[in-house]
Amino acid sequence: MSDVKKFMYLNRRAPYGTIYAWESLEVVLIGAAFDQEVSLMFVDDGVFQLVKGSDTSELDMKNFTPTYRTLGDYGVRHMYVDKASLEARGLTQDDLVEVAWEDWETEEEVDNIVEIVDSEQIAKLLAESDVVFSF
Amino acid sequence: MSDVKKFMYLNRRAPYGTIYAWESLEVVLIGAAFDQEVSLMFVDDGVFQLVKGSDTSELDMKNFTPTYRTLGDYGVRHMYVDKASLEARGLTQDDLVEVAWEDWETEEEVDNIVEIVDSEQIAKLLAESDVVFSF
Amino acid sequence: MKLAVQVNEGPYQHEASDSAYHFTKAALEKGHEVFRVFFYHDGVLNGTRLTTPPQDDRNIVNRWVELAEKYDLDLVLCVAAAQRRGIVDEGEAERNGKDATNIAPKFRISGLGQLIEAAIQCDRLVVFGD
Amino acid sequence: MKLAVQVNEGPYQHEASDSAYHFTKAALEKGHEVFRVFFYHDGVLNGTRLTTPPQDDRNIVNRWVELAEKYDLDLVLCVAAAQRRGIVDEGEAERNGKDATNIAPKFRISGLGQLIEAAIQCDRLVVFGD
Amino acid sequence: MADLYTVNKSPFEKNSLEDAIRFSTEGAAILLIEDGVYGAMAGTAVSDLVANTTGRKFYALRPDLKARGIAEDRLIDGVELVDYAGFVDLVAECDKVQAWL
Amino acid sequence: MADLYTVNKSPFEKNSLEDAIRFSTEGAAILLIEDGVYGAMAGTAVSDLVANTTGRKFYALRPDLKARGIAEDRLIDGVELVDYAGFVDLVAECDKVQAWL
Repeated sequence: MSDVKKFMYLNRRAPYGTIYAWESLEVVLIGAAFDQEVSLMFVDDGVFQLVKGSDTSELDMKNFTPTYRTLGDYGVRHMYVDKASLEARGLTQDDLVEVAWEDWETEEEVDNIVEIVDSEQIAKLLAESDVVFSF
Repeated sequence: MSDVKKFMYLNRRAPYGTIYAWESLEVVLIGAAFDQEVSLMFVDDGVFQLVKGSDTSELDMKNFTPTYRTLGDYGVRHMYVDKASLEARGLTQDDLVEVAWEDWETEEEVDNIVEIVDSEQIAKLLAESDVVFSF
Repeated sequence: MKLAVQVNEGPYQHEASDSAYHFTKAALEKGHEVFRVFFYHDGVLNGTRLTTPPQDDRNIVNRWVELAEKYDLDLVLCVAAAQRRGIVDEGEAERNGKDATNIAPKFRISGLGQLIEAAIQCDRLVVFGD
Repeated sequence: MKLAVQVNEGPYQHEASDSAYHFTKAALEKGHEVFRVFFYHDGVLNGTRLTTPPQDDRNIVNRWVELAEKYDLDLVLCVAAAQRRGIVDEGEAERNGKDATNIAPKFRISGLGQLIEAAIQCDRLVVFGD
Repeated sequence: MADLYTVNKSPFEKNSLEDAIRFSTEGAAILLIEDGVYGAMAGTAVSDLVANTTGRKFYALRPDLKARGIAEDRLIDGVELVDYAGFVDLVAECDKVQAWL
Repeated sequence: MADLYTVNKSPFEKNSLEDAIRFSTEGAAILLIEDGVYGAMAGTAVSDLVANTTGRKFYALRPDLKARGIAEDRLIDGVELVDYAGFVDLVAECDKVQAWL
């Protein structure tokens, strides 16, 4: 096993109704210090976590939706969204936040690392990971 | 409003996986002291609460399934089971506990107050209740 | 109108606790009577004074306490649920040999009969849960 | 084999806490190493010494404590989750101005980095949750 | 008015909305709160639950919709938005409240 | 062996079993625990999920089945029962564990 592990964060719940989305995001933020290869997967109601335009002022809750946009700065290299889950919810990529990524050493840049994938790709990505965190 | 209210306990969750089934049963037991007209409704995975033959010894958990059998003594007059939920789970009345009931004053007896009802009856029973407790 | 509110989930973990708070506050502001807020299941965790939520987030426990102070609300934690989950007042600490308490001010621990009584006394019972 | 276990739910409310315990115990009895049990979300509620469960039921907190004593287990409560939910040790009490602690023996409060570290160090991470 | 049915679960995750409709009576009010507000979105795989149900009035809690970034033009026609004060009014007007969790 | 997928939700309440199957790879082991064990019952509306899936091996945790009163003769053919020690063995044998909650 190499020194760098492939971490996959599996998100399947809607935001705000429960704390799982936010507390799993906290793990990703903290995990940035550990230099692993980090990907996030959004399936089922988890795709709602990436919907932009959130305004929690009337609920008096912390709005963590903008935090997703910064994940590129926290070493997250891939954010995958299940195509079937997205379509069932009447959503398209336009409804989701964009997350830019830049490698400071190579100056490689990616405008948006949020990528829509199908079931087969998801199964493969999960299988190829070294650790799957489920929330 | 009369002095006696019609209480309906609405149970929709499987037992043991979460505590809702047991803690809602605790409310029914305590509520017996208040002389209201009490009915229980089992819908969705709630019908699993009444499945007999439970053995929790290997989980080292309290086995509360036998408690349902005693509910007649706690003033529960009706226990309704959703027909559609039961059938979807491959269950029949034979799989469920039996709950006897006796009126000490009139000596009226019922062998089993567990009754299978359809959607229309359930809607009507819920609508006719004065208070619905949801767990 | 006389209302009873039941809260089945703990703070932060599930929005039910927020919804119950906002609903209760709105009802009081409209002049309705809230006879009792009954905390059951993990809902009893709303009544601990030991929480320290992040600075940039709401303080759910304190919100309840302030609402209770303003409107003289009756906030009741179910004793059986509280015992399972480690919410303790002085009486409970003494009875069960615990060396500390963690109940927040304005909350009290009592039996499930308080829920039944509220359901009998009130015009409406509104349940918030998972 | 070196194992990490993550527990996301509180005791009694959800069976995840039971499953995690039985799994951890079975792994230890088979001679596997359990590097760490990390409690997150409501899972931190497994680490309060103030619970008094009914006499005829299991004592989930004590079970963890006894397992930790027997096998020198590392039981870690996430600090952020613990602060939100009111689980406090002496250091936390001092830092946040709390007048009591409720953490059970053998548990310690630490950061999320402990979960990441466990995931890196161990051959398997096994997650129990809702 | 008949009963008020509250639904707080995403209709993609649990059948609470389906149940609330199935077990409701003519004239009922069904209020979507928390993750339940996803049931008010048009153009989803479960929109028909609300869109094709007649004889029931549907409401959704605006603060919960806003928190989830669901704009009003994404909602099913006829769903009425309320805030917490409106929630209280619905409770006051109904015969009783049934929570479908 | 490939990955071990644990499923702890009733297949009547949530789609976790369906997902675990959909996202699993050939040769995977799928272990039903807690309320997930209802997915191992034959003759239900969702039995086909397990019964019609090939190339995967299904396990169910016996202590959870017993707690729920599900006798062994009610199970789908081919589902293998394990206790917690067997659960540990599955974890040791697999490449990694994916929890489908």
